Amino acid sequence: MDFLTDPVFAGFLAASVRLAIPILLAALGGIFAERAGVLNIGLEGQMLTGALAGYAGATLTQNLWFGVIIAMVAGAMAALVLAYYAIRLRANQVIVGIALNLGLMGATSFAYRLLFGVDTPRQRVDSFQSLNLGALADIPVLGPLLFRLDALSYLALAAVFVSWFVLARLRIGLNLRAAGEHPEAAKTLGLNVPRIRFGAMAVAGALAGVGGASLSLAATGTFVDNMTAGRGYIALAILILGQRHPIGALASALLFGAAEALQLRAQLLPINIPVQFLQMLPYVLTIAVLAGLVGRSRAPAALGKPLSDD
Amino acid sequence: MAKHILGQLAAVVIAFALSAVLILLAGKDPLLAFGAMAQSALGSANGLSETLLRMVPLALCAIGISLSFRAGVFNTGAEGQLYIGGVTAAAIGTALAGTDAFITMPAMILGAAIAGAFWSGIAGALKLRFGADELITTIMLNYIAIFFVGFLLHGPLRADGSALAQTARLTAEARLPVLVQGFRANWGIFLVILAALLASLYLWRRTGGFRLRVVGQNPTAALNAGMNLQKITLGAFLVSGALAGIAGYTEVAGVQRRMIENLSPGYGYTAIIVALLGGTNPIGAVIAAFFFAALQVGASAMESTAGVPSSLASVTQALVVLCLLARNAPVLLRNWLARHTPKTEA
Amino acid sequence: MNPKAEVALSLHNVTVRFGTFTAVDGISTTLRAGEIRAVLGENGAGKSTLMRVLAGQVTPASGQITAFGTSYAKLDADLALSLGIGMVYQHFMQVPQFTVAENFCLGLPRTGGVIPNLRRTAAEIAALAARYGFDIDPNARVETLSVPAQQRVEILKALYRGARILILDEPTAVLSPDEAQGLFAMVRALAAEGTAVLFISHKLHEIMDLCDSVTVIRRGKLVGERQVADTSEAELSRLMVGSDIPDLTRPPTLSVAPTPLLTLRGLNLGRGPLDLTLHKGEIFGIAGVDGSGQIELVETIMGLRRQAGLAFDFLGQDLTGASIKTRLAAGIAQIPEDRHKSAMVAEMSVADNLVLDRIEQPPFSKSGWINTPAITAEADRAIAAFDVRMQARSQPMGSLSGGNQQKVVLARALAQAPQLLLAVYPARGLDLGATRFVHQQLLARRAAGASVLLVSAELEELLSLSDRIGVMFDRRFAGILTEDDMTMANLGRLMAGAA
Amino acid sequence: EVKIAMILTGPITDADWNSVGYNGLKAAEDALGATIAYSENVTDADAERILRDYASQGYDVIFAHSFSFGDAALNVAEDFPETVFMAATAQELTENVGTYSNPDYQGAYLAGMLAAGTSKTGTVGWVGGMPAPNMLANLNAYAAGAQEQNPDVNVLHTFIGSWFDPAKTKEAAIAQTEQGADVLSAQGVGVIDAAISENVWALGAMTDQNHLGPNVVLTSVLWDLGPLVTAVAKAVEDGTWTSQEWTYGIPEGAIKLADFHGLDSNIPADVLATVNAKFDAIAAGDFIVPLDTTQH
Ligand SMILES: Nc1ncnc2c1ncn2[C@@H]1O[C@H](COP(=O)(O)OP(=O)(O)OP(=O)(O)O)[C@@H](O)[C@H]1O
Ligand SMILES: Nc1ncnc2c1ncn2[C@@H]1O[C@H](COP(=O)(O)OP(=O)(O)OP(=O)(O)O)[C@@H](O)[C@H]1O
Ligand SMILES: [Mg+2]
Ligand SMILES: [Mg+2]
Repeated sequence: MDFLTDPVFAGFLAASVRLAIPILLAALGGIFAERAGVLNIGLEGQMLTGALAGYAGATLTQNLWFGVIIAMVAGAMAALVLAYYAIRLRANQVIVGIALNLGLMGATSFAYRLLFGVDTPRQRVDSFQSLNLGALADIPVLGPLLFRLDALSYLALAAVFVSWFVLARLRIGLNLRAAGEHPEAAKTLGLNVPRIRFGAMAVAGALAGVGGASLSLAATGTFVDNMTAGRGYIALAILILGQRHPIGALASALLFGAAEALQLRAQLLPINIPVQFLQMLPYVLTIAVLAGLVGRSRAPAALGKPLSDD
Repeated sequence: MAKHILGQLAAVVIAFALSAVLILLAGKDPLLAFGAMAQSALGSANGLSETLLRMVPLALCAIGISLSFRAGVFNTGAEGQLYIGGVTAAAIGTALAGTDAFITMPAMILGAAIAGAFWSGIAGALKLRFGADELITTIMLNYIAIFFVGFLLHGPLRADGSALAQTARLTAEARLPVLVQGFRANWGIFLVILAALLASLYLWRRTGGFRLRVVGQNPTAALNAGMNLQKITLGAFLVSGALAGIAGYTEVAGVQRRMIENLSPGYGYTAIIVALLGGTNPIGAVIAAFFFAALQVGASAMESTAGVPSSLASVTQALVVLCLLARNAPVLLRNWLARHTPKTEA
Repeated sequence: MNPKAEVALSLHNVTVRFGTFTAVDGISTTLRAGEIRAVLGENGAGKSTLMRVLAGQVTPASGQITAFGTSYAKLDADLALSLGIGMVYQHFMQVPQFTVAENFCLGLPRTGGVIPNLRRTAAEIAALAARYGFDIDPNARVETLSVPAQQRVEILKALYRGARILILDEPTAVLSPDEAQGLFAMVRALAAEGTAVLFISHKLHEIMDLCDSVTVIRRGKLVGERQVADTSEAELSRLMVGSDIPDLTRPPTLSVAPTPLLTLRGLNLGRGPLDLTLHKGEIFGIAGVDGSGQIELVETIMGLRRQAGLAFDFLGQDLTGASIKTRLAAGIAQIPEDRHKSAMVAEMSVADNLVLDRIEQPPFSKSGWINTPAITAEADRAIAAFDVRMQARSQPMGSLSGGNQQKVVLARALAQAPQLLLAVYPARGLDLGATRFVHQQLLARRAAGASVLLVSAELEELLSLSDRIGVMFDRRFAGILTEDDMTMANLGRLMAGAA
Repeated sequence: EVKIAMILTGPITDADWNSVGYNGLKAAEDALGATIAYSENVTDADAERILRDYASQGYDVIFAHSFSFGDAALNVAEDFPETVFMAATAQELTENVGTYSNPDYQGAYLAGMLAAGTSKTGTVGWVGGMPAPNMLANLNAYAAGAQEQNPDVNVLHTFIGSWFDPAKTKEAAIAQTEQGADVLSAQGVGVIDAAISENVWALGAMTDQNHLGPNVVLTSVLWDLGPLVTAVAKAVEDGTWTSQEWTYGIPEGAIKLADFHGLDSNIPADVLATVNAKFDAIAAGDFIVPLDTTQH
């Protein structure tokens, strides 16, 4: 059991968590949307919006937390556009989501230049650093997994449990799930299904926005065009792998992060495997786990379906 | 019908008006930009040719996606299937270098189709065997395909002496001929027409298409009516994969003339929008693909001619789609006004 | 009922339109507290739509609704609930994945604030259930409950919300007579406490038994209102249809020795063996309380459910491992329990739905090419023969009224003159005329030498149609009754599990 | 007055390959008063069309600023014999297609020397996007330079598998520090962030990246495309342009090491001296940095 205390192994664990956090946050957002019945293909765009807004907010105010708040607001607004299309205009949620992702990729790049110019060198904000928790960080396994994170990551982990609590225990969670499973029944009981879905989407966008901000404010401290690099789509897969359950999403995101952390380390070993096969690892593993362990997962009955008339 | 088209037109106009505001914000001239857009996408022989060229992979993927969506299969893996089809076509094309085009071309098409179908079939088999959600598996398979193609191009399939990760250039027999000398549009367009016609006939005139639609809309009813769900579902995966694979072929044989690492700028994903805009109808998919291709070709001309940043080109594309999708908005507005204006009763 | 009782509800000229179609046409009526009012009408007459107006689910084009003295041009769900109007829908409005208690909490602030108090709610549900003699586990997930249990949950939910006007849309369609009697007892108790009840049913005897008064609707219009004491079943059916409905005549059993059509050996639905032989020219009824294995039996015969060690002989053919397609081709047809789930494609046209299982056969297709004229012709034939009420044959199946959907399913099942018809609740939700029609069709199959396996919750239906009745209990036959011992009493005894 | 166009694979704000191209274009604009235009985020599928577009608009010289645009430039050049095309590392040259190399590997050699000389652990790192020829040339030169400085040096390298993914790039770099790397070559956004969080040294690339990590970025390998773009455009204007491989590396003043911003005190003086000597040798043509694009 020596490896448990090995610093390389500890580093691998810590990296797994760091790589998981942005995807986890977006996946949590996706869970809120989907449990309420809205297919949020727009996570990628919402993340990217959050990444830019977080960076801009933090740069302009020199306050990281202000950046996080701006990222949440911006992500939520991006999600509400999708929500409006899905709920009021009854548009196909898949097209709207993909189109919004395309548009937001352009819009964030354009907005960055409006705000910061093309010719000025890219500025870096002092990003969230891992908190110093002293001896806790040196506990084998748990230390690297839990006690070497930055503040935003703790927020993300807290969000997992808060999400679970909200969805499973609170009245709004109950209402939200009813809107996703049986909106007609919810309606006959006097629930305002459109309002619930708008609310869920706002939360979804806010979480995805923080996920994006974790890229620009924790992972790097800067904004680069399209810096989410497809994590919003990966989050869609992760949330299904996690059976649309916050804890499940945590486990799935950690699995994906661990595979990524592993392949980045495997590349440094003197082994003769083509690098592309190492880079495939997280994706192959996700499929393998889905097929081998998770299997069929049931989507909310009304997922992606527009509400019936009147 | 006329009203419908008028509505669509109005949507496009609104989208451009919104883009114009952004273009002004970027300090550029919207009229110049839109002029360049129209000119370069449709207003010249070369523009039309470029639009047709770009339409081919979009349409082929979108026809396949339409069929799979109709069968209730949410195949988002056209991108990866396209890469696998493309690399297979290139491998066959270079292996058969010097062979007669009558042999090379069908061999490449068939090879690309089978390879694409195989790649898609993996997701199909995982769904049928393990119930693995194809939304996950196809997205993951896209990444895997691109890494795998990267491996092939860096390793076994790399052209001798090439510094770049790419196959050797295809010889003339292995290429897809152009329609008109001097323009890039090629015979791929015939493949599109053929695929759209066959797919339409299949969907609406063949019993197989009937069953496919039933399975897509109510699998339990299909089961009770004696239909073989597994076969039909797997068939939808295979056909859509084959079409995406052929799209890879047209890119390799008609555009790049070899397999390269970045074969597709996201055709497989854009094709999802195209398929849905086309109402998951094969003919509709072709029309939507033409429209989208024109939009993309035109949008990049805004940059080269009027200096509009490429980021705004994607925003413009998205705005057009979003405005088209907002066709319920006028009704909503009218209802809202009706609710919020006090009734004056006699 | 007290004729002097306060007026709970009155409708004035209520009209509902769907596009150009008028579903409810100027209906006015008055309902008093404690009154049990039947609403009667053919399939598609507009009953459900009118009720949905009261529940705030449909906005009327014109008219006025007065509830407990206040008038409204329209109601919304919240308002209806707060006025004490509770509706039990034909399709239950419960979230299947939720527990009973969670379903009760939805939209009800009384059950606790931010965090609903599920324990307290469950206790209250249990108390309420006890008061009406219901057996309900408040912590059970709704999807695990039987249909009658779900219905009890629905009614209880309305009461829990303090319904003073209770709307029951075809509640007995899914209940056995015993269960229906239980329901009636409860409804009477509620009425005695002053609750006004609107009761929709296609079964006249129930109306005569339970209700004080009847409102009859035909094609959206009110065609008559009667006190039950002053009317007869015959008059009501005349009012409803506009003419008399012919009586059902069941030809006597053939006297020749029975020849087996289907023999199942080694059948076991998980609770021990049950052998079954169906004969040519007989209607074999299956009785039993809901969930006694009827559906599993039918699914096994249809090939939807596989069982090891089963020998399946159909007209000398071994169909043991045969696919559903082969069984259909061999002459087995079914009317499934849940038409929405198993028998129809809501988005496709009625014509397409009519040939769903025959699309591969001539004349509907030739070498794989669909023959649209042949399908159209078949649709026209079936629509006329089965009196399907609809606007156009290209209409999506999902937009037909429930009764008419059932007719389409029936038409399809009978189209190929099946040798064996598995009819599960074939008349569920059908109006009087349509029910009579279905029964005649079943008898016609019998007369043609085919066999019908009739699963029904209605003992009268079973008794009047069947040659033999197998009574199921706990996934086995508790007994098989023949002509001589086919009595209500015997049925009831066996259904309760007595040997 | 000469008209210059350029097509780029990514955004001009990447502070990397595309910024270099854009800055070069701007420099030529300033120096020659030229008209310039550019297209960003051009994919391989679009390159040919956009090149054709610029050619038909009458641009005199068009830069295809990606190693993957060679085919497209060759195809379009056939139809526009009057237009000059400059393809970054084209496979072949024609009448009107010239090529220019990406000589930052020369600077990478120096970076390798600096890294190995500064490293206390004897392990240095390098993180890049995709194993493309220019990246491999950079990596191999970096390794060679490191080895010259310290024959026992351990050079770690990671490809993240895409061109832009800052978060993943950062994690790749952190993984290297866990293996002992204490000087990292930053061939992508994210490496410097890793250097900050792990408190190791970083060497910037393409532009002076010190402002991204004032305490950790020792220096950067600068690539100034301005002289090349200007010279090419001037030659086209004057009619003296010839099809050839245009190489503007250290000897031509296009590749430099950036200012150390006061961090040179952390580099052993002898190392600094050796590196400076090597720079002079390369500039004088006495030392040719080996160009190796193979993947090991
Ligand atoms: N939302 C709707 N849009 C269009 N037509 C509708 C709608 N709802 C009901 N209808 C039509 O209105 C008519 C009345 O339907 P309704 O369900 O009220 O009949 P019903 O009397 O309840 O019939 P059943 O006995 O079959 O339940 C039918 O023709 C039905 O198709
Ligand atoms: N969009 C629509 N267009 C036309 N008719 C519709 C539409 N939506 C619903 N309907 C009809 O509205 C009616 C109201 O449905 P309700 O829940 O009362 O069921 P029902 O028709 O009585 O069916 P069942 O007998 O299966 O319970 C149905 O007839 C349904 O077919
Ligand atoms: Mg009804
Ligand atoms: Mg009905």
